[in-house]
Amino acid sequence: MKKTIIEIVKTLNVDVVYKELSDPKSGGICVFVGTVRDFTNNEEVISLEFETYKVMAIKEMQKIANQAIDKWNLNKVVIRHAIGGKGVEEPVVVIGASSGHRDACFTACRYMIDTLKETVPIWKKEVFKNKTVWVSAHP
Amino acid sequence: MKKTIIEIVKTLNVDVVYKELSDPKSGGICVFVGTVRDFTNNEEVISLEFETYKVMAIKEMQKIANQAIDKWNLNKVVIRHAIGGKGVEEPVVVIGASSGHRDACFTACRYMIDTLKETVPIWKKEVFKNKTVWVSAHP
Amino acid sequence: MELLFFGIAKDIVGKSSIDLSKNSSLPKSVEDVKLFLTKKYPDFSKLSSLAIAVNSEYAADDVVLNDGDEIAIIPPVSGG
Amino acid sequence: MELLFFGIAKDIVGKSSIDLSKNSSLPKSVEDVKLFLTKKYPDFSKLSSLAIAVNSEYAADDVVLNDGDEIAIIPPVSGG
Repeated sequence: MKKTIIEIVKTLNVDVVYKELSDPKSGGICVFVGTVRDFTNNEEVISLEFETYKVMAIKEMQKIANQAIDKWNLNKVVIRHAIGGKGVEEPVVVIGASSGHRDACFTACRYMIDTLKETVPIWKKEVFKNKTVWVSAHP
Repeated sequence: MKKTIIEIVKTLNVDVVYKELSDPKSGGICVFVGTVRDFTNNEEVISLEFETYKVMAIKEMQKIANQAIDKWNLNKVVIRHAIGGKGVEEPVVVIGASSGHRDACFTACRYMIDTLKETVPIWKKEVFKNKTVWVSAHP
Repeated sequence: MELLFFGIAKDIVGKSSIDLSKNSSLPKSVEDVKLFLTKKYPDFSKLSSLAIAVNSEYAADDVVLNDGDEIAIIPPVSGG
Repeated sequence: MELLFFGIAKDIVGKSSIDLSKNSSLPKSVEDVKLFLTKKYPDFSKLSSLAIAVNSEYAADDVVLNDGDEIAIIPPVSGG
């Protein structure tokens, strides 16, 4: 069995993640799903557009998974990010960790989403009614 | 739309929880699933048996959900616990929170599972090959 | 007045409920219930904790009981 | 030597890649790439940060470049 699933996909299916994280040695599974919010700073969001430098993004996501497995002795990890256009309520990222006890999976899941947002080469453009903005590009 | 789903069920379907937590005002969804581990203190677990004082358990679960919603301004909450016999890898509890930003849903989800384990009248018996043990009953 | 037993409490008592309505002296408080139980079933003293719910709410020792109350004996919970 | 542009970097340059093979003087280090870009496209100076990846690994300013390297221009990431 592969311990990690690392993917960049057009369409995220969040329902499969539990089967992927299920493990006889696990007592806890923690999953985070990032979704598209309808408003940013009181401006209505039409959609988000994601693009990536895929070969590097996969490498960086794999590093994060490996670090988390080493640090918290996880049984299974899933990191799956969507690219392309996503509308309100659609999932854009799924991060999951499965571990013997719940402390490890909560802490690892939080670490992985925080680190993904800092290091993985994926870019998000917010599409508003009258403009588009690359998130975090400018100070 | 109901903000909380509080249930005690025979069979847990974890795949529905995302649709239940999905919300246009949410940027993050955190879900914890407690599952049956194959070993406890190096002893092989055959199954877990859960029983509950249902009317009170539902009340206590609702209190936890309400506290979390008030404290972290959650958009949606699911607390669903299984009863009866559960084999290795089967889910026994699903806790989910949906919020504007990820901090709130992670913290709330952790708070809810921790508090459930302290206050909700549900009892777990570990079934080993040659004995059964009510968990936490004795010092 | 009915006492309900769950988990290990049910194993200790050997049944899931006791109807006290026919008893000559009903317990007057939550504390009375605990004294009654630990006296009649010494194994209750060995538990990590023992809580009582009155009409499905946790109740402190000094809570006064009424005839129609549903009293639940709550040994250490272990959900999740 | 190819430069790849993503996100806002692609908007600034107006294309997703530049082939430097025909240039007379190739950048010798990651720092050279940054100097080349900020000089030619001043908008790069306005970004919150600017990182460079060489062959799909983050590379510090002093990393030396070779002819066949794939150089990616990484403006502030914003996944998740």
